[in-house]
Amino acid sequence: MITDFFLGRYPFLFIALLLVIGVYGMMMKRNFLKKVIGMTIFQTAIYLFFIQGAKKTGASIPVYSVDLGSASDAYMNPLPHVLVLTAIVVGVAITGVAISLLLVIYRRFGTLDEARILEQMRESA
Amino acid sequence: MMHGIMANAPLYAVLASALAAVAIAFTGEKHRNLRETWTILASLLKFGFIAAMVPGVLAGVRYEVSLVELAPGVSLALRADPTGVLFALSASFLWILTSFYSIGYMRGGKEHKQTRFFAMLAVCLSATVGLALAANLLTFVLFYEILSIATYPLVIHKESEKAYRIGRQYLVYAITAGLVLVAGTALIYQAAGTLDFQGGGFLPPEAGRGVLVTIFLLFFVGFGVKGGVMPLHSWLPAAMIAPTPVSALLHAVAVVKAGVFGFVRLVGFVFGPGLMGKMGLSTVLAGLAAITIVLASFIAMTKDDLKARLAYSTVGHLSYVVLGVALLTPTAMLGGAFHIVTHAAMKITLFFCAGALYVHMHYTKVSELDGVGRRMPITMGAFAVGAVGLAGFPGTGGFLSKLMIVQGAAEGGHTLFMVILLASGLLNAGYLFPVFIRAFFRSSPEHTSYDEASWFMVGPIVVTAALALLLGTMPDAIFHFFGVASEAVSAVVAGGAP
Amino acid sequence: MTSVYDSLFLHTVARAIVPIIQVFAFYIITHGHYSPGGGFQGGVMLAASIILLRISLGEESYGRFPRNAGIVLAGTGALCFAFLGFVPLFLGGSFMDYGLELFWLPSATAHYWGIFLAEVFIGLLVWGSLMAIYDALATGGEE
Amino acid sequence: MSHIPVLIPLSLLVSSLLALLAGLRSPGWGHKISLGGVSASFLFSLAGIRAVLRDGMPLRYALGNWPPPVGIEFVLDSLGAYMTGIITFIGVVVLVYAPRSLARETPGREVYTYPAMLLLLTGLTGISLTGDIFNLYVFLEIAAIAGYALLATGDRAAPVAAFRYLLIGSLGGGFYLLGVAFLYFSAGTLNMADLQARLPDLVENRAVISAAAFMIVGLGVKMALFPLHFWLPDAYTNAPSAAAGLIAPLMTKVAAFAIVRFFLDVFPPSFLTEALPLVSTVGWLSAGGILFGSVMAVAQKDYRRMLAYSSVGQIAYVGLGLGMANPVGMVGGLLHILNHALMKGCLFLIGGSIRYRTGITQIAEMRGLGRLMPWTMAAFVVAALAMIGIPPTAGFFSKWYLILGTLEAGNWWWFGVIILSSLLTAVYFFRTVEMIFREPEEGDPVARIGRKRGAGVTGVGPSPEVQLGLGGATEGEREAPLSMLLPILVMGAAILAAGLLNVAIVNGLLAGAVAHAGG
Repeated sequence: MITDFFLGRYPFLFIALLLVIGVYGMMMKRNFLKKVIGMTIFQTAIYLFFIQGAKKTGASIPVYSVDLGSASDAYMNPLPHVLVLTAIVVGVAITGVAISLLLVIYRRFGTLDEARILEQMRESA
Repeated sequence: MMHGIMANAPLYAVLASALAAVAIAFTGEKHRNLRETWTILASLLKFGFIAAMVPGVLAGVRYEVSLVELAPGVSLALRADPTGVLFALSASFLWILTSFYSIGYMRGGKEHKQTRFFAMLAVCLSATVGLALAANLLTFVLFYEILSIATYPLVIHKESEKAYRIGRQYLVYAITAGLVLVAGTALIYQAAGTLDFQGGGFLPPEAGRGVLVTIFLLFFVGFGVKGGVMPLHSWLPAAMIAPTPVSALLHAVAVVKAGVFGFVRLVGFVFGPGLMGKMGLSTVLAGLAAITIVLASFIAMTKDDLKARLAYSTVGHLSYVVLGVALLTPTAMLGGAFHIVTHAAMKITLFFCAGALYVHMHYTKVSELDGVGRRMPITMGAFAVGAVGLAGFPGTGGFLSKLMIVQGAAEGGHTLFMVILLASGLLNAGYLFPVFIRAFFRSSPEHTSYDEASWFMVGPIVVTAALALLLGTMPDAIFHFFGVASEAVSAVVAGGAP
Repeated sequence: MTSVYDSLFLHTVARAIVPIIQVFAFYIITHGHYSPGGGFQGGVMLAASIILLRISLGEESYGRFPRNAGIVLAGTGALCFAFLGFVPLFLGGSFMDYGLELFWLPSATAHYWGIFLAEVFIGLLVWGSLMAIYDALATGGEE
Repeated sequence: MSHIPVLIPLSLLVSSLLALLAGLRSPGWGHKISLGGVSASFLFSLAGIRAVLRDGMPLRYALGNWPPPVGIEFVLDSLGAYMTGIITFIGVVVLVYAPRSLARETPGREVYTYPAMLLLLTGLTGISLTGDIFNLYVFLEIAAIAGYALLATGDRAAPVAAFRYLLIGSLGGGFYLLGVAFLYFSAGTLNMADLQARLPDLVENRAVISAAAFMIVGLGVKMALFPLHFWLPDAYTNAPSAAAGLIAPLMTKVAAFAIVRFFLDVFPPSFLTEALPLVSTVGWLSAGGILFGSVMAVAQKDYRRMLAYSSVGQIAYVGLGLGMANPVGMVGGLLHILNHALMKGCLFLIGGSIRYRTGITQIAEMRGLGRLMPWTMAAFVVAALAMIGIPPTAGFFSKWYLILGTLEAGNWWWFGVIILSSLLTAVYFFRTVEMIFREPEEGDPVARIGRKRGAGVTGVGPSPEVQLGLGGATEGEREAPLSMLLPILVMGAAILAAGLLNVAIVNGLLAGAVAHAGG
């Protein structure tokens, strides 16, 4: 009983684990760059969840090929893949903005360590 | 054409001073005489519109104006019904006198920031008349809150640290009162589905005792704060820090009367005498009013500062109106309603005298007044008339309204309240007579020659004293005050549209 | 940040590879609409080639691809894509409906060319934006 | 087939790109194009409102002519038109206000600020219009990214605050995306109308329940719902005034609107109240948020931080309106979106013009501003009265509907919360009003400026402004410049107008949409 619970759903458990790791990275790590890495892990876990959802056993990649014909169960569900494509672009944009913010922070505070930055902010406030 | 203008006369009455306030603000300090003419013009215009409505109202015509719809089924509507016109008439007439008086007072005392003073005074008056002529509870609350906010700059006029502290206290009371009223109005809207005033009340008894009692409590606090009913009165004596014209007009006629007028509306046109009596709320209200009358009079005796004494006397006399209305018998309600007018005339005279004493002789304490009667006979004579009126001597307005309240109490079988009313007459004499006795019958070296304050101030004093006397002897002579009051009470008793 | 890693070996290799990468990227863009690939992947490869130039050649690379070339490229790419969407709008179809019969093109070929142009403009857009991100980072984000 | 639904976000998108390219060459053009774009979008949304009111039917627009369940569909219904109207109006006002304020606070960066502002507005209008839940995620992130960029250009600590907002915001976006995934894999469609048809028989499905939970939490983060609000105060305090004036009134409101959209148009009405009591949890969290926001605002010394905490409190009113789940409460919450957008926008712009003219941000230093900037302070009083809920202003009427909603829901705690929070709001606003209208003492910044009547004020030469005679004569350069003062006065007038016309707004746009709420 336990085994089929794992067998059937191990990818989803793996994704849940990734989500937790991502959130842990974002919340607990003191270095801002590590927080960004945590964020990307979190986002990637979500993309995996989409892809995992689209999987059909025995289906090929959702690109039309003559010999497979047009049977719907011959191909994996293409829509989550397209959604993930857009989500990846959004993820790139967010990470791009995050890193450029870090750059300005590094230039102004000389460090990326949250504790020391907060200290400097309190002193200057 | 005549009917055209009269149709929305209530609207013009409200707008007259609101537009004047804008004009005053724009003319500013540089050309003061023009600014003063705005005030006087607006007060005359306002009084003119309201007085023009009186004959129609007596004949049963109801001038109604409905502007924009504020909430589903409730619109910003003004209706000139007898109760509203009664209050608006007294407030606007006395505003004319106060305008002249305050010009003399402000220029005499060389006060600063006069533009703000006159502009805010005009806004207060437009809110007061709007409140008086409101056709439904939402419009009433709307003008009620505008009035509280517009009074704030007048209370802190001196801009001393003490003034700001008192201003804060005033605001806490005023904003709480406003919020509590809004809450009560929402409850009523929920229970009754409408907010339009209805003679004899429109609250359905089947709304449940719990809801009705909560509504009463909310409105008691809301109106009690402004109406100076104990224990909610403490902001009133403190607000005496405002210049005297403000204390005279606002804290004797407009603002505090708005609270008491609210009680009249509450008992007469929201709950209705029947429901109030059945639920026993009226006895609670009457009890609190009686306590306020007695306590306020005792405290007044201890106050050496003249304005503080008059403030506590106002707290006491406001509860006369509340008591009169809470006794639920028609004569008592008539007495209460009429007391609004008579008390306004008498109390404003006393405040004007106090102002004249302050500006002219810089006296604020009662103990300083020895023998001042010789120097300022007219002022102190008017003070005597006012004091006598408040104590309820025959021949003055005060006597008439107090008599009716006592008769009402007798009809209602409330012997305890009758005793309190009669005793309060003596108490009033206790704290008011020593003032002019000291002024006339004590001699003092420096007050020998005749030297009155400027005519701008003494004129209004004489007029208000004369009004107090006239209201006693011929109540219906000037502007049919008495007629409008009795019309108002009959509207409550008869039910139907107010 | 833009220190040039000036070994001769890197210069020659970079100069040789970059054109090949770009040609392959163009292939991916142009064949995107019916085989794996498309605007995004092609654009990223083009940006990668420029970043390789930036890293290897440093200042020289600013000659042909000036500092805010990225922003301009991204801007024009996005504008062209929006314009592609507007054409059917003006012709009465709904926004982005490039399958509409143009004056002489039947719907199918219009659709074909529409998606092709879309892929090319997206390629431009991704190329410009990634290059802009790199330039912003490379300049150290001084005020 | 009217193109209005797509033209509203599109005109903003295209003008932001044009402004970017033009801005690189000359900043002046950048501002002109962006202002043109926003005004065009504002006209389109007005036309949209008129169209929706006239034929009572939502305008449906299939992008790329793909039929709805497959393609992305824009739906301009009464709620959508209401929201786009607010967003574009605030956009026009802030863009008229922005140039001088930005020139003073973030010199040299206008080239990127205007396109970012327009992208923000594109995202927000997109959220209000889209009928596709994934497309809503894309617009949500477009608005968020533009928001991070705008907030980061503020004072010294702004990038840190923007970074923290970025982290939490992307976490929220991620949760929302997870919710979309769950919904898609259980219902099989992304289109809202299609979802509404399919969800009633999926109500017990655990995936749908977890989807709703994820989405509400995700949007709750974006909406700064009480426990998830801690990014907001720092972000709004350090932001440049023009950016704060644009973000504060709109971003959290549109997220709250998205939740309302899900409650009304996607999930079956009884689902969020019985199956999964999300609506009442949102309501109770909002009640906590109202009190928390008001209490914290009283404790603040910095003007912008006070407004930020007050925003946390006020957005919770919208949450409370949703929490009541009855038509009257919902109308109150939705009307508060408009009222608060006007009030908060006006207050932040006033903060900007104070900072522009005197550099003051602390309330204690504001003594005597009433004399220096009479018109701006008059608008401040109107906005303050509206925030407290004094009748003629708009603030009162949304509170009125909310109170009626609590009575109908029979929830006395929320009734008390609304009353208490209005009192707290009165405390911290009147404290500021009193400070503003007092006479400046020696050593106050305003006193120093007063003395330098002739010299240019804080470096700005006496610009040929209109001499505004209110009370004593005040030289032009003491009052805020006209291009900053006019938007503030327009907002003040809009507050009063929204108050008096609220019934027209409610009957026209809101009542219809909320009629079937309350399950």
